[in-house]
Amino acid sequence: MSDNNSHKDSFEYVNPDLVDNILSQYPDKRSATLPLLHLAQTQEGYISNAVVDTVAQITETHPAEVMDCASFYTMFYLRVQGRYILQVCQTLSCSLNGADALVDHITDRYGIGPGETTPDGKFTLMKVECLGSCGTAPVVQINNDYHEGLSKEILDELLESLQ
Amino acid sequence: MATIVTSYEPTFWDKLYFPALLRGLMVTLRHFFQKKVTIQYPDAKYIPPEGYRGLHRLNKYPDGRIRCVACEMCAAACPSGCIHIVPGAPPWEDGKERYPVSFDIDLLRCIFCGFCEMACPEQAIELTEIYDFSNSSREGLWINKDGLLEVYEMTKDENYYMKKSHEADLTSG
Amino acid sequence: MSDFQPILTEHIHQKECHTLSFYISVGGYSALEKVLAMSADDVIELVKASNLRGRGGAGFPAGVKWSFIPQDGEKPKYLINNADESEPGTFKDRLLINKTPHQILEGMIIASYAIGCNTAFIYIRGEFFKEYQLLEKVVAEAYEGNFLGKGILGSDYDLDVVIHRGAGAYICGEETGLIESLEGKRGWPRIKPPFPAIEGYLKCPTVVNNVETLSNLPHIINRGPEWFKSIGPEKGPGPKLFCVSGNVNSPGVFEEPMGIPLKDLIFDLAGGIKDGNELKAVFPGGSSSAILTAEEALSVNMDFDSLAEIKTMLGSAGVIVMDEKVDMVQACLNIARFYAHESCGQCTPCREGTAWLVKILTRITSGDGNSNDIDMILEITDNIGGLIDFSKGSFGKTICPFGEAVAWPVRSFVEKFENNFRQYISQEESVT
Amino acid sequence: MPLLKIDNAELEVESGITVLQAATANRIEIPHYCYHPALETVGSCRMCIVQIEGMPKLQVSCNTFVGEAPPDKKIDEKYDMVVHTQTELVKQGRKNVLEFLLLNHPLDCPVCDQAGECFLQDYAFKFGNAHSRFEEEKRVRPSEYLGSQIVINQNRCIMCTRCVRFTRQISGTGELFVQKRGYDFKISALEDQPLDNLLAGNVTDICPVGALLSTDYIHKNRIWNLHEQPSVCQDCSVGCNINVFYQKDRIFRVSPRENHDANGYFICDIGRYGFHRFEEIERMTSPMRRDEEELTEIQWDEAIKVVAKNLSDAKEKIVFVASPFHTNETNFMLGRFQKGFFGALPLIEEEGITYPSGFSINSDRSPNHRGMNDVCPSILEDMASEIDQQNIKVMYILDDGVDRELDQEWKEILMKMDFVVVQSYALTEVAESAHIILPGLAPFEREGTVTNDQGRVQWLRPSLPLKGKARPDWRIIMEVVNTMGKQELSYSDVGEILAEMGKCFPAYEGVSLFRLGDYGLSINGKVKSS
Amino acid sequence: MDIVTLIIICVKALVVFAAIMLTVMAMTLAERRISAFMQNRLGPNRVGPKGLLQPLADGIKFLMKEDVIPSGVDKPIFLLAPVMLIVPALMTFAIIPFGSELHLFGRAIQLQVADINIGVLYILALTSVGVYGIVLAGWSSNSKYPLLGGLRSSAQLISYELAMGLAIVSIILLAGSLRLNDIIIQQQGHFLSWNVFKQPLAFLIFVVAVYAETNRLPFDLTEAEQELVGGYHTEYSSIKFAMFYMAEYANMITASALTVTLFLGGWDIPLMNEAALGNLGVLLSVVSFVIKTALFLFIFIWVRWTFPRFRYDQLMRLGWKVMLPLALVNIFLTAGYLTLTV
Repeated sequence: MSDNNSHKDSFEYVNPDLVDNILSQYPDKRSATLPLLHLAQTQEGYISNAVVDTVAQITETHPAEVMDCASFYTMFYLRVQGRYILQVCQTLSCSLNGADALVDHITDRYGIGPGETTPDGKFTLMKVECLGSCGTAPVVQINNDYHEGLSKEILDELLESLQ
Repeated sequence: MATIVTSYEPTFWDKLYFPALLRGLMVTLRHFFQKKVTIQYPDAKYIPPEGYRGLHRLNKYPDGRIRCVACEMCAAACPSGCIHIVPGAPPWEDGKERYPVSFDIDLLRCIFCGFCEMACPEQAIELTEIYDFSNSSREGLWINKDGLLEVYEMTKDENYYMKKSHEADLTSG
Repeated sequence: MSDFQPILTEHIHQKECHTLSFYISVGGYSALEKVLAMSADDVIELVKASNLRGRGGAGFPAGVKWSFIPQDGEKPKYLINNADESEPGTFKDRLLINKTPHQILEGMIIASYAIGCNTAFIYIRGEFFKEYQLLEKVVAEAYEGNFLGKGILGSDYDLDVVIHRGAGAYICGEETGLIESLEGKRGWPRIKPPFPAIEGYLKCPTVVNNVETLSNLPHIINRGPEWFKSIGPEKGPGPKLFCVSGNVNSPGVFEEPMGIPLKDLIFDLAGGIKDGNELKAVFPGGSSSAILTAEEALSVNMDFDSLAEIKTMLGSAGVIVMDEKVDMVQACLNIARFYAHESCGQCTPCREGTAWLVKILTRITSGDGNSNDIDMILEITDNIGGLIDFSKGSFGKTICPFGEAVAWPVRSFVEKFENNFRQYISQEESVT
Repeated sequence: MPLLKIDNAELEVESGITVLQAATANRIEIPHYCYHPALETVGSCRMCIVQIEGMPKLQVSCNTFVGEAPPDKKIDEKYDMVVHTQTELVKQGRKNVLEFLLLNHPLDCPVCDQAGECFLQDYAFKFGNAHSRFEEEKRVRPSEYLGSQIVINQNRCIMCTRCVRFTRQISGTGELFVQKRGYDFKISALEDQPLDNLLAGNVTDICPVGALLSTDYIHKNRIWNLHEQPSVCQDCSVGCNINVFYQKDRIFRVSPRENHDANGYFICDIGRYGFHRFEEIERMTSPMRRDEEELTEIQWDEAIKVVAKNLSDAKEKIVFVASPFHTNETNFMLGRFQKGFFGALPLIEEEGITYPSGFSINSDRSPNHRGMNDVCPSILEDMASEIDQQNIKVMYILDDGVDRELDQEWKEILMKMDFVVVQSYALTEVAESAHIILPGLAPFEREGTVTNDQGRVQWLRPSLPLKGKARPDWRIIMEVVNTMGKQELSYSDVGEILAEMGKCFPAYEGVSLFRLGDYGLSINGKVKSS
Repeated sequence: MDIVTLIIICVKALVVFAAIMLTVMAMTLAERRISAFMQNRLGPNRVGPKGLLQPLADGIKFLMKEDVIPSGVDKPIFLLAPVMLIVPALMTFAIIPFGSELHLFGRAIQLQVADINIGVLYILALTSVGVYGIVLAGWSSNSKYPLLGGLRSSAQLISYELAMGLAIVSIILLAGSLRLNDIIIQQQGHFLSWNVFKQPLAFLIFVVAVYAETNRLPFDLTEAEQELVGGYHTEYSSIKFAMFYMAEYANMITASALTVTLFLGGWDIPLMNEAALGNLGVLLSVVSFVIKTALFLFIFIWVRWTFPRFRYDQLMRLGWKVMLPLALVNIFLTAGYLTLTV
């Protein structure tokens, strides 16, 4: 059925006020689905079935519809990811400026291909499409932070600093 | 376009008829001394040509499982309605969805047109070269799945009649 | 270098240019005050008169779009600021958000006032987390400064602004997809009619405008439509942010008037081609536009109509420059893969066609191409995007313009750089 | 009303309907997949494209609305819209869409249960290319169970999302969703919330291809082997219109038949799989007499004679028990006894459900309660006391549902009886207490009319042959009545009884099988007989 | 007549009868085998060595088959008809000399059942009787096909009997005797003294007429399977049918023997004096007779499997318009020649 491999049975937001705040902003509850999923992912690291159920309950929709929504977006992870998610932009501008070399570099360095996580659960490598920072290509997004105008050396330094 | 036909005017010799009669007699006489085509059937078997449509068989894959997926295309294509299939789920798990639980052919109804063979998407049913399958009862000519698979075993290696061809002189009188 | 004085990006090099205090210090929110004194209809008329065309890609006149909103309905109306900037080669909105967020906000308030809406959304793409946080701060500042909330600047006009994060879907940049996404569903574009101006967010009248479009509004209000029209060509006037990226020496966003020659953009502003290489090809308006050969690129002006004349489009003005060393087939595959990845999967041609294109292009690049492939790619792009006759506009075969967005670049790659494709194929054919 | 021209047909249609609706209503074929009249339009399959004069590109006909054009914009000075469905452009467009749909669609029609009624197959034959230009590997994914009765073959799915929309809009249960996007999409259900509602079976019907399959029918037979009999569902008083698919003496499946006055487009799973109950029962195929405690087979003549004699002997002291499970004709025939009292077994009631779309399952699980009340002489309210007062000792029962369980009150009533005749097709609890059992017909063998809770008379058509010595219920009653000797009834088929019924009950006047046709007639508004 | 003479006659009759019947059997096999060979087939070869016992099997089969007598038939005549057919065929053979004079135990035995001096007339008489069998079979069957067959038969017989008789007349003119032995003696000498060379036209007419007389192809209009099912014997089965069969072959044998006698010098071996060789000569003469007859029998079969059947009108035209005039002309010419030379 779903690609979800979570085993957690229940999920609760640690900060219910934030949930209420989000709900209060929208004219209807369902519109809050995306922010709620974002919030849950910040908390859990990924979207588990339990998250889906909880969000469905809050937004008064069917869990399937929440899953329908969550699975559509690339930023919602339906399975556990590494602590640092290395998202290398591979679209044209970045590709022209050496993004592919960065991917190869990371693969060589950690032995993980795109979509894979290091055994220690620290890094997940992802090839993503345009990150909207083509002027400073190549770009790697690590979790929420953009790192622009990278070369192998700068990337190495950056990765070291994450140790 | 009209075709102009000129009538043939017989000559004197033609009118006598005797030359023509003699020619006729010579024809039959010539044949009298020619090599004979008769095959001594039960002793020697006629080897049918490629594409001969005889008794049916159900093919198997090299690993031994039946090719048929019980799609009933053959039954649908059959002009005499002699194929009877009961489909079901296969007893094994390998991606093939259907399987013939039973597969019967009423050979008395079959007209050996080969449509089933053409309709089959899996090359499962095939007409073999076997032509001598007589039986003294109606039931005996109702061949089931096991029978059809047996025919496959009999015919899979080489022409069914080839073996016997060595033994008998086909034209001996 | 151009002697044009930037308007939208006038102050971006100043420190702390994103703060409210700075913005007010350079005359910010003065337009809002003027607008609040006007009637909504007058604002719409004014914007209509300025000929401001949407900066998001389609170039639809903003004022006209607003005028579609039914004024008599009971339903609430919504404005959505489309900050889901994900067109490859485009990065202007991110700059605007980072540097002049209040300018955007002011534009939003003006637009909201014009269409009479009380809740406006900023739909920002999910990856822009920093920008999202900044906007939160900015909106909070604006609430404090009574530019938002109840009774804005003492008027009886209320407006709430909600910042909504997307979650990584290119298609949510399409207005109906965006609305769906905002509603908490998957970002599948809706079939039109009904148009969003009639039934948009929650089936209420909705206007979706691009960040840059909205950023222009305060200046139009302040300086008048005539001033605006005087910049660049009459049919699509105004200052425009051009993003230049790819193989250039100094990529970046440049604000220039509409109609600037592409040549100037690449060779003057962006510092020419990297390593002194020759120019090979240029995307003039993001990856969804048809690609230009060097020859075409050197002679064209960057405005809606000039580009339409040579069968491409201004789009979001994301200029991607490719030099002679770029393998055009690989570049084409890169673009095709992007679209295959981002296709929402709703319409048959787009869902199946994009993946097919990628498969064929992958096959060509891996050396298994055959001579039919080129014709086949052209035909498939036709079948997805339906490019039957350029002169009569687009002939999309899908619900949203995504189909065309795939078809244009891929098709133009194959048409204009057929030799590169042929080389791939013939190399391999001679080997086999 | 706007004047529409589709190809060569001039149609006057209501303003605001779509081109596709106008065409379908006038039997002009426009192929389509994602559009379903009961569901919201999404316009995603792109199959229903047509060419409309004045519009630059091909339009999807499911979302193009017909409206009145201003006088100066009329085409040919009279048409509000001119639609072409057969131009080269349209044909090529369909061809292209079909090519895309077939790229990853497996060529497994031979093993696909949809083959024969598959729109993809039909349209591919009609409009598609003969050969594929797709050289790459097809997308192959395993089949999955979406619910206990529904399996999805992901490879065959063409992503029309009809099923997803069905669960959201019709059943309102929303179990199904689309997972992922673009090329990787698939239809899924959450593991802990499978598609198991009572309308689930409908998704297999609305699926235009063989992606969604009912485990009940999968691999059982091929559709072209089956005969299709339009009939009426007998599992609740809604009277859903169904098609029964049978081969020889076996029913293979039941599918809904469109009737907007009864069930709309769908049926519930109770009715869909209900026929299995009759496969399991042990059928009564011969008249039976109770000797001591044993039931023994007897001949029809004898059985009828015995029944007639006992009924005659009982004078007026007989209770005739009508049944809401039987047809109007059988109940009406019961009324032909014209003496004694009339009663009915207690109503079988279960939970009734109404779905958000308006589709409902009635709590009254008998098909003909309304009809029974209509055509029988007044049915006693309090039968038990009446029986006591009148000291009635003879009972003639039309037995009903297989699931009928007798309550204590009824058991007592039956205990008191000297002579009980039960007309039944199985040895039910009621039949257990009978002195004589007369084998009637089982539900899918019966013919006649039934009247649903909305007062709609519908034609119940048989799909299975008679079994053994069983006889139509109305004929049994007729023979008993005739043997009793007071009357001479001679009906040769239900149509004649129906005509007679019309004479007796004004509400049924003019009702004939011919007039009922496939969709039935409403008797509302007519005077209800007392 | 002494008792020995009587015994000798009886023995001769028996030998001839047995020989004919055996030949009939052989003929049935020969017919099938030869026809098969002419059609590149093998023919029956299963019963006995090379299929030699096939006739026996056929015979047994015929005997074992149910003897069906249809209800509408005229029973006595129906039963009589096959006999009527076979008896004349056998009787005709009685006067055919099948060898020269045998000297045994001091007696001179004529190899001929009956040496009568009006042999030719006897032949003509008996061959006419044969047709009664066919006509009666056809008529008594009370069925349309046999009747048509029978009628055709009589018409055919009248037409060809005439030509045949006239052909024989020319031989009689040459021989000056009706006795068959005289005719043979008249032909003794060298090859060219055979009547076939002296009277080629008469030979041809005779042979053609004989084919018609024996109802063999190309003149088998009386049975004509394709038109009349089986002709006169449609309604016959079992042994009675076999008798028709046997009669046909017996007729063929007789006709062949007659042809040999009349035109090929009978038992005579050219350029050889059989009498000088004693009984060896007699044996040789018998062999010569058998070989000649066999040749004709072969030709009978050969012709059958070569030529198609005549149409009825063609048959009549040939008989009346060709053969009869030719036969008459032949008699005139022969008579004229004899008148001038003698």
